[in-house]
Amino acid sequence: MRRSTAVVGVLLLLGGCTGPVRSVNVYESKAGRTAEVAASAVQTALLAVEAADGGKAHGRYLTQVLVEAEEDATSAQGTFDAIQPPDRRADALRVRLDGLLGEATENLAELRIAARRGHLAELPELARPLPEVAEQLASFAEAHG
Amino acid sequence: MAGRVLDAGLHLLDRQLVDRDGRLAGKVDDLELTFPDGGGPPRVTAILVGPAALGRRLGGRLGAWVEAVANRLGDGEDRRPARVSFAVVKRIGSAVELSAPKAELETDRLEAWTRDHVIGHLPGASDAPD
Amino acid sequence: MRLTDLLGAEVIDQEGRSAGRVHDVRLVQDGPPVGGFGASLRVAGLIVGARGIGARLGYQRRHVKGPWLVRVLAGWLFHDGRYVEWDRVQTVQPDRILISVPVRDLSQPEALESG
Amino acid sequence: MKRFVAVALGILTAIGGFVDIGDIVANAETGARFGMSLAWVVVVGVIGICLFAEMAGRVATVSGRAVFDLVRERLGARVALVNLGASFFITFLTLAAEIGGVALAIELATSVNYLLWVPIVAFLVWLVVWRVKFDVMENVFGLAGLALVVAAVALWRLGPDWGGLLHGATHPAVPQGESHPTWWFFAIALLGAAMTPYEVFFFSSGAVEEGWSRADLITNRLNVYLGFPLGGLLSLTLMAGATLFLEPRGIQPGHLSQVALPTLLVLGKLGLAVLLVGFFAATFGAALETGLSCGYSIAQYFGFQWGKFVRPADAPRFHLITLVSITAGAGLVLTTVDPITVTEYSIVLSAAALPLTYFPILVVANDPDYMGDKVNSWFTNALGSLYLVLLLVVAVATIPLMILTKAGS
Repeated sequence: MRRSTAVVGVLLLLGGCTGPVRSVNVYESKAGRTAEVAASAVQTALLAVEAADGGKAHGRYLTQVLVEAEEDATSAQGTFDAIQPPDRRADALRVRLDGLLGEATENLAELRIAARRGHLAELPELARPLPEVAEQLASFAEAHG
Repeated sequence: MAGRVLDAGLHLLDRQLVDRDGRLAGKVDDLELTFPDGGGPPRVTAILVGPAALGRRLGGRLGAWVEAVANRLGDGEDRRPARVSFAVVKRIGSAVELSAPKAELETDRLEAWTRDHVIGHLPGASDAPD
Repeated sequence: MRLTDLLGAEVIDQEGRSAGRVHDVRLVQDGPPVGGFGASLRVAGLIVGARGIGARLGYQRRHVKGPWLVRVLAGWLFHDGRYVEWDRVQTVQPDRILISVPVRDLSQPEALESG
Repeated sequence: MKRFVAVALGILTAIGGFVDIGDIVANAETGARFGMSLAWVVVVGVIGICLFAEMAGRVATVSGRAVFDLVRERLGARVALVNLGASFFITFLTLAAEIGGVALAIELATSVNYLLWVPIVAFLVWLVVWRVKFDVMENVFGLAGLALVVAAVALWRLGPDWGGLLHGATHPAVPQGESHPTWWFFAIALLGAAMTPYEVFFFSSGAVEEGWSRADLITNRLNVYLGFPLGGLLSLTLMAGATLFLEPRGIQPGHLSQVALPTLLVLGKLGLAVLLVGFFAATFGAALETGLSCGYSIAQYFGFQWGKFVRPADAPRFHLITLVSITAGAGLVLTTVDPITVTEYSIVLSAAALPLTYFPILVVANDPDYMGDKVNSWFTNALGSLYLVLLLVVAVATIPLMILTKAGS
């Protein structure tokens, strides 16, 4: 709904990608961009958790940040999944990225649920796997940018 | 005595009309030129104001459209642009100053319509700005 | 007649040569008085040329100076301005004005001193 | 003393009034993506807006004619109408972006979806335009916008590596992994954010609204020359915050909440609350300015009575235009188009449209028939010509760069 969708949407529109993506390179760069957006969302959530850990923020604001981060990651994933992979090599990319995106969105959802319930103290524990996910997404983006 | 010399396009056209009380009363959209009865060069007799005059200035399809809309809005037979006689022009400067109040000018028709039918109905429309 | 009937019209001499289009109409305030304005404005002549936008910027007036860049540009856009006295105008037709003086005899418009 | 208060108030409101949703978004996004390497553009933009606004304010004060009045006088009815179409469209887009920005700021404070706030915000904007005195409106939102200074306080408290930030700002280079066209595209966005045309419509019309005379020219200069640069500095602190917190983590801010994170992490709840007040005031103030500017531009082209210095009943068409514009702007946001995306487009198109209003003002500011002895100095003209060339280059480059970089993504 928000910017990530818009960015990926504009990207698709300008790339003329209503049909199947012909070149695997184009597919790869879209995969890289999707990873970048997801990494940005995960990092945002981590900053929010950092603020929660220090008792620096209201639950409402943290919830807001976490909801948006989750939205960004899921909508990037949704847009990416809708693209037809052009060949076998692309299939491999897709499987790899989908795995990372799944981990990210699942974790972000857990954070959002806890924050909504007001269990702010649980956030740091729940966020423990996220730096690793962010790291992997970032290096995926780097490799396929 | 040689009078003041000015270029119509540069000094008159598209300038703001300001009425006796300092109220804004439209733009100089066009000028009416009249040949005197006794012959000789034409003279500027009036300032023409409003979409009916502006449409012809714009020319082309857009201009024709503006003129047509203006005619549709006009009250049937009265299909000419609002006319401000040069007799009420006081001074030509960065604006064209008039010696009559806006309410007495033909240019006020659409403004009055908007006031009477839309804006005037909103609460506080007539409260002083202070 | 409206001013618009003159503006933009093509000016043609008796040999059929074009002097360009009317960009502006010069007025002199020396007609019979009207209301509080004093003497009325008389059409004195037409300012004619091949290119248009330059005239509107007002750089043909002597006291309008800067900026240099725009002045030069305006001068270039209006370098071939000519002046036709009104008494040389024979007929005003839609979009066409016939004049009695040959195009080559037309002079540059005089620069206005002040608005 | 009274004069001093007036001048100080003018400067303060100029600072708060400088920052709007465009500056917030553009500075945060560039900081997060390019560090301080585009900070120079803010400087170029601030000098440009000072030049532009001072001229427009001086012309309006001396001749009593506001910007769009003059645009039509100099360019003629036809060209000016095309100009009006473009300028109005961009101002309208900016209005929609600001309304969305206000709603997003309230969403952050309340957790209630921003779309629910949009109609309320639009109504409040209209109500202020309709009822509140011009100078009260300007002062209240300008001063409240100063709450954004909290972002600078946060930066100060953090005690970052100032040398490093300064080095980044003074040694502009395209960061690794980014392309030159993208870098330049963001440069244009930043310029458009700093030099939005509506600021000039508003500023010059404001001079007429407040009945400035020649005696106020000094105030005009001080407001512009002190207020805008300080406002620019404020937007640079947002860029620096993004550079320090977001760039190292690869966060590309697409939400107002992310822009607030640096301040939150340094100053906590109170800092966040003050920052949100700043966001609200800055965007609400800008929504008023753009809403009014929609009315100013059309009314001035057609010569309708405009302004808040008369009763609404005496400027009915002006008020009708602002009412319709505000309603339509809210309608645009309610289509659920992302306000941040609208903002991005509005600032880039603003940059492309700058020559349309800048050029006529530059010409009229040199015309003694309007200005008497207050025509531009040779220095203003030299700088003005330089900016004219710059803005023309930007205008020509914008659309190709937008296509080439896929709008900077």
